[in-house]
Amino acid sequence: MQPTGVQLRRLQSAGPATRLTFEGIGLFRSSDSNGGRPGMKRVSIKAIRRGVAFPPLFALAACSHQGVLDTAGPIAAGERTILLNSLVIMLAIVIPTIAATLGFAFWYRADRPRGRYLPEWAYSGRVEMVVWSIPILVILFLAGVIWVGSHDLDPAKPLPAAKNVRPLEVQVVSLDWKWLFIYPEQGVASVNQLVIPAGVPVHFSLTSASVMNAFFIHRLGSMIYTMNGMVTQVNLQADKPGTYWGQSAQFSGDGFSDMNFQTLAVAPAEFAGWIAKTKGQGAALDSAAYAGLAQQNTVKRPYSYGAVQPGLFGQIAMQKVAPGPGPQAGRAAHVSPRISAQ
Amino acid sequence: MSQAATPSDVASVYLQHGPYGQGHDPHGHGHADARGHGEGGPAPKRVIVGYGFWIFLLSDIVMFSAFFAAYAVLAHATAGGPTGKQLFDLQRVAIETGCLLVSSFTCGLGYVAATRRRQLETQFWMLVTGLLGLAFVMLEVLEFYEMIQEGAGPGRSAFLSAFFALVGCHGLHVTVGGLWLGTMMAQIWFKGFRPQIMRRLLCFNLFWHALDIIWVALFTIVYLLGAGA
Amino acid sequence: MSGHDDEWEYDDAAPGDEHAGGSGFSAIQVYLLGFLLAIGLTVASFWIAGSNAIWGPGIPAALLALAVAQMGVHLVFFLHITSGPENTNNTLALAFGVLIVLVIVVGSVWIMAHLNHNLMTMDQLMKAQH
Amino acid sequence: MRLLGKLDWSAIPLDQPIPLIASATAGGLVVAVVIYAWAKGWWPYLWNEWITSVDHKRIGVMYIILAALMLLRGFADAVMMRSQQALALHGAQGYLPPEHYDQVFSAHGTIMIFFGGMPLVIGLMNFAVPLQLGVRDVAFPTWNNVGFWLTATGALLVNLSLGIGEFARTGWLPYPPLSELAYSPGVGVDYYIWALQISGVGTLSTGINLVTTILKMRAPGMSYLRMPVFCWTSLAANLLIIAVFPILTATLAMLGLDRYLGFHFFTNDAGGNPMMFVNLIWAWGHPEVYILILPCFGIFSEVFSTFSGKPLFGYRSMVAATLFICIVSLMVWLHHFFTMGAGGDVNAAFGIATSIIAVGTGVKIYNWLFTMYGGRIRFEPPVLWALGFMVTFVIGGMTGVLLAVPPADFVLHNSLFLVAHFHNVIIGGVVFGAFAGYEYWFPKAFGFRLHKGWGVAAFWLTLTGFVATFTPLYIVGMEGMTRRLQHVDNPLWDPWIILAGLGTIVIGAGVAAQLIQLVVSIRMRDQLRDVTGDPWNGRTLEWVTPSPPPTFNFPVLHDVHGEEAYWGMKQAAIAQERLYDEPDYKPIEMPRNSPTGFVTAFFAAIIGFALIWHIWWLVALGLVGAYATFVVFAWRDEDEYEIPAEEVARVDRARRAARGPEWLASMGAQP
Ligand code: HEA
Ligand code: HEA
Ligand code: CUA
Ligand SMILES: [Cu+2]
Repeated sequence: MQPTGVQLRRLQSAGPATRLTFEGIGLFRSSDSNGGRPGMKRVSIKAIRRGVAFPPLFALAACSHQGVLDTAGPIAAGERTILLNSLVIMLAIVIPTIAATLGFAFWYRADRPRGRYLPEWAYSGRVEMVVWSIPILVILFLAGVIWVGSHDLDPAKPLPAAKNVRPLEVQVVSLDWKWLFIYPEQGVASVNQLVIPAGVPVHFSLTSASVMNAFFIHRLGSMIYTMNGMVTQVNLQADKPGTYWGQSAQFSGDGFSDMNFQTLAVAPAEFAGWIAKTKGQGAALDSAAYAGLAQQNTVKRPYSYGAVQPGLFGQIAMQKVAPGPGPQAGRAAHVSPRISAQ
Repeated sequence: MSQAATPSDVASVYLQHGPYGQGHDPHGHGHADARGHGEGGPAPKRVIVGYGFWIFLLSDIVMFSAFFAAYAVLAHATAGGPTGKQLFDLQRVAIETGCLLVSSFTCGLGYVAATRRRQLETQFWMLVTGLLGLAFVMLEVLEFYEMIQEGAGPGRSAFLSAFFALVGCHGLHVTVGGLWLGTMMAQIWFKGFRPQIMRRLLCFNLFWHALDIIWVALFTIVYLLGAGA
Repeated sequence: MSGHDDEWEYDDAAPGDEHAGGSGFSAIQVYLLGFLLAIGLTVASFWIAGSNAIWGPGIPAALLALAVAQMGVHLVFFLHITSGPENTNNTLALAFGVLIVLVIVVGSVWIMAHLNHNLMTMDQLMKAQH
Repeated sequence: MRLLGKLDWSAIPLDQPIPLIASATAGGLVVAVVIYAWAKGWWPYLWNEWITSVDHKRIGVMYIILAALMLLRGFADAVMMRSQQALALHGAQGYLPPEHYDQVFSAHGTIMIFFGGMPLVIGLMNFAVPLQLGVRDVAFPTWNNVGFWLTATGALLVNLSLGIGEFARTGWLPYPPLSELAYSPGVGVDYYIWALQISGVGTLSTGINLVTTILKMRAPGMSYLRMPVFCWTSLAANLLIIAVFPILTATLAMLGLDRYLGFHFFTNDAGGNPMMFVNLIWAWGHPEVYILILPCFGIFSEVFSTFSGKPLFGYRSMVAATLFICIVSLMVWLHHFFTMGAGGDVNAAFGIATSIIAVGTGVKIYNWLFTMYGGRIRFEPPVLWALGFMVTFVIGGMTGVLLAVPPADFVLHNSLFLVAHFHNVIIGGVVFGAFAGYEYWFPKAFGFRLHKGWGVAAFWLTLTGFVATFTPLYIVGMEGMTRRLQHVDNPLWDPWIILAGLGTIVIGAGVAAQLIQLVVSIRMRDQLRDVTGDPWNGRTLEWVTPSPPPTFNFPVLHDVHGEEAYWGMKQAAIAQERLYDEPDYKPIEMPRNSPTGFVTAFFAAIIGFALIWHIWWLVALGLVGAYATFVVFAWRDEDEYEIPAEEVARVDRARRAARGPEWLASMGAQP
């Protein structure tokens, strides 16, 4: 089941708390059953109409409710502020520039000129000064924003946490073509579904089982690459409970378009409930299970593991277990297998 | 022209001087400055060819710098395999360096002989240059062969990949230089020292010296520092 | 392009052109001098690398200095690059080339050092944290 | 060992109708053209006058023809992508399965940048730079021809992959480990590598050629500060080619060594480091986009000044800004991977360096603005493209600076916002610039103007289509939509995706108008004839010569006495009410045509193809052939021929006749 925007909205309006009592993967099953194809189609046609009816700029504002600008965490909020600040300061000189371009072109057109003809006017020290100063001043300001912002919002920088709240540790492995989330302290894992407590900082350590990917939950902010043999880090936090769309942002092969996941931010108590419910249930993620997971395919329906072999993430990151095998043999070398959806 | 030169100023200069330069008569024109610097019109062909080749060499050195950067980054990525310290034989490197250095010198002597139009002397020095280059390549091939035999081939680790690529790229250049040298010798023999050939010889000379410069960087960074580290 | 192609011009030199005029040395003497200097520098490099004469951590710096010196010798004595006006263009091109090489090598090493530092592998993380 | 390496019948995509039909059509067209030309008896002419030509003007034209063909191919890819996404909404899969769609965007990016954009600007530089410098050819005319044919070989290989085997499915920059053998076992990446290696040699030789030409071969009196700005920007672009194409060569060589000989530069195992590829490829890739844009900045400078009837405002500032951009652009490449985690210091340093480029660009924008100020602007098609550029590029540049702010890039990287940014600067900058140059120099190259009405139509359609296609992409990018998606699963994005698809149709109409313009202009060439050689009341030396210029460009080299060499002469002539006295005509030596380029490219194509398919004996054969070519052509002696003085005089007298007192008076009256 692909988590779509429509569902996101529906989930939120229904109140995440009530739905989340289904807990974990159960949620997906239920939304699957009441969000079948016919229903979806109806809703999305409405969405199209609504979108087309809006004049573009107004729509930009309207749609930002679901976009990067509709932030749901402190990192994303910081990034949004910086983004808008930079945009506004640049617009302040870009719009006049465009206006002047059109204005000059109109004013001095040869067939009906208004301004005086200055055929030899090619230099003016004063104008040159202005011409260099305007961009320099803007960039001076932006440079400050860049310097402070880059350090403040560095993905590896830990988030301030309230007293006696410990950041949650989540280990992320990008596989061909799905996401594995390991909760080392809780001993559970899930595929294509990330459950985190709202209001609690989360520290992600990320690696890749095969090729490069980028881990990105756009309403929480800061994407980061995942790479085999390396561990990147990002610190994020969801302020309020909700369901957030997550995806890979770095192309990784044929199954890339389906490499999405659902992020469920829930109240801390519910998070504990989810852990309790998941723990010990279903399969365990051991070497054999991991080897199966590393095969190239896409996962339509998220699922979880009730137990995780300790240190698995480290072994993947340190290349102690074989990287994802890539396209499988048995076919002519130059024709790669189509993705086999599970 | 000053900043404030207006089109009408320029027009009045043309009224005085006329529009035609003496592009065909570099020494008779009224400009004091040199050809090729703009004032005197196009530079002589020899300068053009030499300069073009010079720029090519610079671009070649940029290419090497990418290999150097890769080597610098991967030098410690031995993946549990042998390190430079275990592999490099400085004595052989010293001999290789000697070959290349002397060949640079003989290449210069050959060029001087050519400017003096001395056929046999030119051929002799070029032959010596070529043989020294050949010796260099043979030593390098031997080194590669031995390393591969020991299981330290380019597939062993990223460090060795970078090493083989960097050193091998230089070796390939020397080999190509050798082929070029042979062709040049034949041309000089059959055609004599005509301007066209002399221009090519100038380029070859530049090429050979540049290879030596790259080798200096190579033996210092790869071998001496590698064997020490 | 123009007819009188190949006379040696004294106002604009091709790289590698001999313009020893004034220095009082013949072309061969210039090569010889360069050769001797290069030999000297090479021997010094190999000697320093293999001996204890220099304080250990200083060796890389010494070797790099010698290498730069030797490249300079090659440029001046073998390639006849000078600071003279006839050589301006050649020297400028060279300077551009050196700039690029430095940007690529230093830039890459700097970037990669930071990446490698920040992207510790797990066992480094273990060491760092515990 | 198999005689044909990896090549067998399964390489032909018999089960995939789209590439099969496309390649069959393209191949059929090529064959048809070849046969048609043969039936008409054109081949001797084509061979003697074009294929083997060392004339920089003809080579320039051939580059532009190649570019136009490849732009059309790239556009076909773009149409496929936009329509696929518009059809693959909420669960639908569209008509392109991922393994095909991935090839389409990879091929689109590769073809557009290397075989559309590059030949376009290189062709224009080749054509115009020697003319503007007032000289007879480039420094190395034969090499120029070699460079063209090597570029064409690269284009051939990429297009061959459509019908034989596959193209890369890795994006236009094949990041490892995805591009390593383990994850891309097919020949796609190999096609990519060898096509670019071969055309890269061609590009590098052009770079060397033009830099040498500009630095060493200018008309007498043309000091650096008297060169037209287009020559300056060309110099900067070609310096960048020399500086960074070798990095591309080295990087692709490393990837090739990994794939062919089991090296471990960028593999997952044995200590390989894929980040090094990302680092090196962008050390080339960022300067590359300025290689594309800088010559176009030069074109806009010429166009604004000519059609405003004024000298370029702030010439020295323009030169300074050009060199500034050239140098700084070499030091910003990390902004393409802010999200790899290099940390605050590195990100901030490169972010600031990147935003500084906006200063140099901004200066240019304002100088163009003040060039218009106080002018008399004639709204010919080149001016329309230039104005369209000013408006769109400023927006694209602004979004670029936004991406240079690392915290903003952390949420916009690899989104369609980024895609919109670079199409905004590339189409609004490079494509518009090249089209302006095309309209501007077309009469010089062929002796007649392009039809104005169709040109205006092409402009407005392309501009409208462009805005309709890419504004929605900014919006969905802000809504978190990433690039390279084969299908789209968020209904929120649907309307925008559909709108973008419709926009592409309008662009298509613009492309059609442009093609119709060419056909109409050729048919109406007698009405559109440019008899004087100076159709726009130009200011630089290319307008001194007749249209089209004779092989030798200038009967006698002009002596340059200031900026805007030709404008000064023209004003002097207007003042005197007659041209100068006839010069003393002398015979001219010109380089002879040479098949070197074509033969070299032939062997390069064979070597490339054989390497892609692991046909080792053919590789060896090709190498031997290439060496033999080298020896044979090095052995030739006669590479120049003489044009007699009478011929020179005849050409120049015709030109002088066309520029009689009447014409001078009309020029004097014009603003
Ligand atoms: C020069 C570069 C260039 C140009 C011109 C274009 C032009 C276009 N591009 Fe492209 N594009 C790229 C470079 C370019 N692109 C790159 C590098 C990528 C990234 C690839 C990757 O992901 O790896 C990309 C990716 C890309 C995508 C993929 C986005 C994604 O990842 O999801 C899309 C999707 O719609 C797209 C669309 C278009 C469209 C609609 C045009 C249209 O504007 C095209 C309009 C057509 C023309 C401008 C040509 C007109 C030709 C003529 C008129 C011929 C006649 C000419 C003469 C007679 C002289 N581009
Ligand atoms: C011709 C091509 C071209 C040009 C000219 C530019 C110009 C610029 N680009 Fe762009 N860029 C690309 C082609 C180009 N780019 C491509 C192809 C990619 C993506 C490749 C890929 O991933 O596949 C890319 C990606 C890209 C990124 C990476 C984003 C990411 O991957 O997440 C960044 C980030 O810094 C960036 C920045 C800039 C900047 C700052 C400029 C500046 O040069 C712009 C300067 C111009 C202006 C600013 C406007 C005019 C100025 C004024 C009116 C003055 C006043 C304004 C200010 C002071 C702000 N570009
Ligand atoms: Cu692993 Cu701490
Ligand atoms: Cu860039």
